[in-house]
Amino acid sequence: MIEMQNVEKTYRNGVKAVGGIDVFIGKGEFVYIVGPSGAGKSTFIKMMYREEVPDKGVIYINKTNLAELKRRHVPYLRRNIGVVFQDFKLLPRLSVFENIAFALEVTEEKREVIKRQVMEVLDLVKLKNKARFLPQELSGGEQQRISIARAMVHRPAVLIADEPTGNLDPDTAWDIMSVLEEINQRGTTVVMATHNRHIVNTIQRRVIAMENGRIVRDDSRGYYGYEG
Amino acid sequence: MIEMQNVEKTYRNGVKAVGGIDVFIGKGEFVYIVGPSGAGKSTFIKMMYREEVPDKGVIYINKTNLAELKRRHVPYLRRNIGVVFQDFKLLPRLSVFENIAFALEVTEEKREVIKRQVMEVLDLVKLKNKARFLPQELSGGEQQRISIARAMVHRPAVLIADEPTGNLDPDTAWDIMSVLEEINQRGTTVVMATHNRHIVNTIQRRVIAMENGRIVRDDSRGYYGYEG
Amino acid sequence: MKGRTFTRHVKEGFKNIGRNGWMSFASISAVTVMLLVVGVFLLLIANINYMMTEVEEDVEIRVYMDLTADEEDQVELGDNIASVDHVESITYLHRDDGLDEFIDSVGEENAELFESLRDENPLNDVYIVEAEEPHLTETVAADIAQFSHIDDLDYGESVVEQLFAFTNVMRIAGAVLVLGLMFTAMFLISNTIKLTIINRRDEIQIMKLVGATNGFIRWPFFMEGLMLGVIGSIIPIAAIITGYTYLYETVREGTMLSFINLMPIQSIVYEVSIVLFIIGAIVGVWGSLNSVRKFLKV
Amino acid sequence: MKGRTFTRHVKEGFKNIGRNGWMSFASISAVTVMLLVVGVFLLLIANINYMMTEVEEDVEIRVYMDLTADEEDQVELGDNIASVDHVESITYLHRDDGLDEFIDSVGEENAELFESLRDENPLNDVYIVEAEEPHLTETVAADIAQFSHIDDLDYGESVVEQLFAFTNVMRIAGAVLVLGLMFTAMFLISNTIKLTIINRRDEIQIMKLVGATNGFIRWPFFMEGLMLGVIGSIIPIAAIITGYTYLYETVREGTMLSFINLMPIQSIVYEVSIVLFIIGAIVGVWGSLNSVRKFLKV
Ligand SMILES: Nc1ncnc2c1ncn2[C@@H]1O[C@H](COP(=O)(O)OP(=O)(O)OP(=O)(O)O)[C@@H](O)[C@H]1O
Ligand SMILES: Nc1ncnc2c1ncn2[C@@H]1O[C@H](COP(=O)(O)OP(=O)(O)OP(=O)(O)O)[C@@H](O)[C@H]1O
Ligand SMILES: [Mg+2]
Ligand SMILES: [Mg+2]
Repeated sequence: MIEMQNVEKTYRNGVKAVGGIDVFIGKGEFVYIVGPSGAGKSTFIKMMYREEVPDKGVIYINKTNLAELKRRHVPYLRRNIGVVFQDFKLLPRLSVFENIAFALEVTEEKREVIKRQVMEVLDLVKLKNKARFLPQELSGGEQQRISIARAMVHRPAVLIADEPTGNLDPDTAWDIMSVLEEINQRGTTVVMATHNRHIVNTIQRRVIAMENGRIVRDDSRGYYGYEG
Repeated sequence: MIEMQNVEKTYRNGVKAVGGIDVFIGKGEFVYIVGPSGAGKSTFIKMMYREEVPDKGVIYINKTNLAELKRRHVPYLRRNIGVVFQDFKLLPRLSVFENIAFALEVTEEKREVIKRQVMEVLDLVKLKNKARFLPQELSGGEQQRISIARAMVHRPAVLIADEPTGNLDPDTAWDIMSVLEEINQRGTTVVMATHNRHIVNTIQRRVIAMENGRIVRDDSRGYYGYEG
Repeated sequence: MKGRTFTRHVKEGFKNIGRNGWMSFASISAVTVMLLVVGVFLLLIANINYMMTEVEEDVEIRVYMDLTADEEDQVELGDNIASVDHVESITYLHRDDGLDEFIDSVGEENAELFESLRDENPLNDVYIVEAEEPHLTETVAADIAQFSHIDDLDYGESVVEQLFAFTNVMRIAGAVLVLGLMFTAMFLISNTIKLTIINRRDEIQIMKLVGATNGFIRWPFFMEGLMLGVIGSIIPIAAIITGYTYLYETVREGTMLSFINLMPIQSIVYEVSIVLFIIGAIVGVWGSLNSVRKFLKV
Repeated sequence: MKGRTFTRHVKEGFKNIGRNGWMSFASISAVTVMLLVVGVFLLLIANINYMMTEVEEDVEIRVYMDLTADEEDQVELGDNIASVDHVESITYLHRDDGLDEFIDSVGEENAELFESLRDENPLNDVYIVEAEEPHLTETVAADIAQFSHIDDLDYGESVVEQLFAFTNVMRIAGAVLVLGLMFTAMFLISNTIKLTIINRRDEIQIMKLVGATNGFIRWPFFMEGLMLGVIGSIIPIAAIITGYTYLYETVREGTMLSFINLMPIQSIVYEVSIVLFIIGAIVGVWGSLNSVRKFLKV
C-alpha cells in the first residue's frame, strides 16, 4: 500500500527533516506516528500525498511510484487519500457544508450524492447543526472535526491524519477515534501522527516512533514513547 | 485580579457561546479551564483581553472595568496580558525572532533589552537555534512554542493560554508546563484552557469546568472531567 | 467536462464575485475607470482621424489652360485628363467663374478694387481635378502635366506635403496613445485582479490538496475574471453611447461650433463599445488566469 | 514618540516594501503608469494653453485712414490712438507696404496680376494696433472708432470671438481631462495599495492583539505608502524630463515642424515633476492610511 525506501528530505533552509526512512504500511493497517515536536512526522506524512517531494529515495502508494507520477496525475493520487491537516486548512469563505462538499465536487460527483455523503460525515463528527456556519464561527475543536469530516467524505483508500485530536477534549477525541477505527475496520488504511499517549496506549496498534527524522522504533502492537 | 459578573456573549450568528458567568480569579492564581469542544472556553478567554466584547455583565481586569475602558487604552490593557492563541497567530512575513521581539517593540523598549529578553524566552522554549526561521518553516509544535514565548516575553501580569500543549508531544508539554509553573511562582496569574487530562490531574490546581457556556464546576484543587 | 461541472464553475464564479465583496469592487472599478479612459480616447482619435480625412479630401489639382487654347483643345485636354489613372473627378471652371471665386475669397474689403478686372479678365480657364486618394495627387498631377495646352498646373505641393506630414504625425501619435492607454489599462486591471487572487492563494493551495485538477481550479477563476471584465465594461459602454450621442446632437445643433464635424454616431459608437467589451473580457480572463497560474505550480 | 521608535517605523516601512515583493511591485507600477499618463497630459495641456495664448496675442486692430487725410491728420490720429487705455503698440503701415504685403499673401500665381495696381494704389494707409490683453481688443477698437479721419476699422470680430470660444473650450476640456485623470490615478493607485494591505489584515489584527497602539500600527504603513508613492514617481519624472527635453530640441531644430511652438523646458518640466512627486506621495500615504483605518476598528 505505502512503501518508502531510503527516503530523505532536506528543506531549502538546510533543515534535514527526514533522513533515510524505510517503511512498509500494508493495506488496512492502522499506524500511529509518534515522536517529539520537530521529529519529522508531518514531513513524513506530507510526502505521502506529495505536498513535499523527497530529495532521495522512492515512495510507492498503491504501487504507483510517486517520483514517476506525472504532475497532472497528482490530483487523482490525492483523491485516493484523505488528509486531516495539522492546521485544518479550511476555506474561510465557504460554509462548513461547502468546505466538505468541495472534496467531492472535484471528483465531479452528482449533487444528491454529494449532499447525502456530506450530511453523513457531519453527523459522524456531530456537527450537523452547524452546516451553514463559516469556519471562523467555530471553536478550535469544531474546526478540527470539520477537517476530519472532509478527509473522510470521499471514502478514500488511505486516511492520513496529522494530530487529529490535538484540539479536542478527551470525550470528543474518543468519539473521533472510534470513527477512525470503524473506517479502518471497513478496510481503509489509517496513518495518524499523534501526541496523545492515552489514546496510543489504549487502542494499541502499530506504532512508528520518529526522532530527528529517523524511525527509532516500529512495534506492531506498541505503546506511546520513543526513548527506547 | 480578574473578575466577571453575570457575563454573557452571543455571537452575531445567534450562538450563545457564554451565558451568565460569575468568576473571580485572584492575583497569582493558576487556573485550568476545561470543558468539551464548543463549551465557550475560547470565548471566555477572548473577553479577558477584549478580543470579544460581552453583551451583558461586567469584567474587571486589575480593577479596570473593561466596559468603561476607552478604545485607545485597550493596547495598554493587552500589554499587561500575555496571550497564547489557539491558532498561534504568528506573522508569516517575520522571522521567529522578529515575531517575538514585536510584542516588546510596541512598548518602545530599548533594542538591547528587546534582544536579551527575546533570546531568554527562546532559550526557555528550546528554539534558540531557529531564531532566524520563518514560522512556516517550523513544525506545528515549534510554532506553538514560539507563540508561548511571545506571550511571555514582556513579563505580563497575567498569562492566558488557549490550549498551549495541543500540538506538543508529552515531553515538550511537560517542559512548557514547568515554565508556566515557574512564572506563576514568580507571581504571574496563569489562566489556561486545556484538554490535557494528564496534565490537569498531575499538576493539580484550580479547575473551572465549562459546558454550554456556563461554569459547571469550580474546584480549587481539581481534576480533569466536567460531568460531575 | 460534465455539464453539471460547467454549471458549477459558472455558479462558483458568480458566487466568488459576491463573496469577495470589496476585492471584486476594486477589480471592477479598475476595469470601469480604465475602459472609460480608453473609450474616450478611441472616440477622440477616431474623430481627429475623420476630420483629417475630410481636410485631405479637399486637396485638388488646378490645371490652368493656355489662354490661346480654343474650345476644341479644351475638350481634348479634358478627355485626356479623364483617361489618367486614379482620377476621381474633373470640374471645368470658366475664367469668369474663377474671377467670381477669387473676388469672393479676397473679402468684402478689397472686393470693389478688383471689380475693374472684370472687363479684361486676366485669368485662365481651369480644370479642377481630384485624385481617387489624396496621396495619389502627386502622381496624377505628374501625369497630367505631360499634356499640351496647359499653361500651368497647381496642386499646392507644399500644403499637401505639410498636411500629410501633420496628419501622419497625428495618426501615429493617436495610435501610440490609444495603444499605450490600452496596455496601461490592461496592466493595471490585471494587477488588481492578480492582487485579489493572491489574496486567495490559500484557497488554491487547499483546492489542490483535496485533489482538484488544475483545470477544475482554473475554471471558476476564468468565469470570475470574465464576469469582472464584462461587468466593468458596462458603465463605460453606456457612458460612451449616451455621452457621444449627446455631444453629437449638441454640436450639430449648435451654431458656434459648426466648424467641428463629428463622426456620425452609428459608425463609431458601436464599434468602440464592442472594442471596450472585448478589452474588458480579455483583461478579466487574462488577469485572473495569469495569477492563478502562479499558484498552480507545485 | 521616541526617536528610536521613529527610526523603527521608517525601517519597518522599507523592510515591508521588500518583504511584500510582488505586492509592492504592483503598487509601484500602478503609481508609475498613472503618473506617466498624468504627466504627459499635464505637458500636453500646458502646451496647448501656451500655443493658444500665442495665437491670441496675434490679434490686432487695423485702422484704415481716410484717403484724404494728410500727414498732420495721420500723426494726430496716431497720438489719439496712443492715448487710448490698454493700447500696447501702434505700427504705421504705408499703403505701398500694404500692397506689398497683399501681393505677397495672394501667392506667386496671382502676383503678376496685381502688379499693375502699383501705379494707382487703391489701398489706405493703416495703423496696426495691439491691445495689452487679447480680450481687451473689442473695447480698444470701440474707443478708437470714435476718432476722426478713419475710413474703416477692422479687428476680425468673428475670428476673435471664435478663437476665444475655442481656447476656452480647450482649456476647460484640458483641465477636466487632467483632473479626471488625476483622480482616476489616485483611485486606482489607492485601490492597489488597499488590496496589498487587505492582504495583511491578519498582520494588523495580530499587532493589535499584542498591544500595539493604533499610531504604532499606522506609522510603518504610512512610511511604506509614502515610499511606494515616491518610488513610483521616479520613472515618470525622469521620463518627463528627458522625453520633453528631447522633444523640445527636436521640434526646435526640425524644419518641417516649425509651426509648432513648444513651451520652454525650464518653466514647465520642473513644475510638472513637482506635481507628479506630490501626487505620488499623497496617493501613497492616503491609499495606505485609508485601508489601514479599515482594520483598526474593533
Ligand atoms: N466568531 C464566532 N462567530 C460565531 N460563533 C462562534 C465564533 N467563535 C465561536 N463561536 C461558537 O461559539 C461556541 C463556543 O466557542 P468557543 O471557541 O468558545 O469554544 P471552545 O470551548 O474554545 O471550544 P474548543 O475546545 O473546541 O476550542 C461554539 O459553538 C462556536 O461554534
Ligand atoms: N516548510 C519548511 N521549511 C523549512 N523547514 C521546515 C519546514 N517544515 C518543517 N520544517 C522543519 O523540519 C523539521 C521537521 O518538521 P515536522 O513538521 O516534520 O515536525 P513534526 O514531527 O511534525 O513536529 P510537530 O509534532 O511539532 O508537528 C522541523 O525542525 C522544522 O523546523
Ligand atoms: Mg507536525
Ligand atoms: Mg477554543
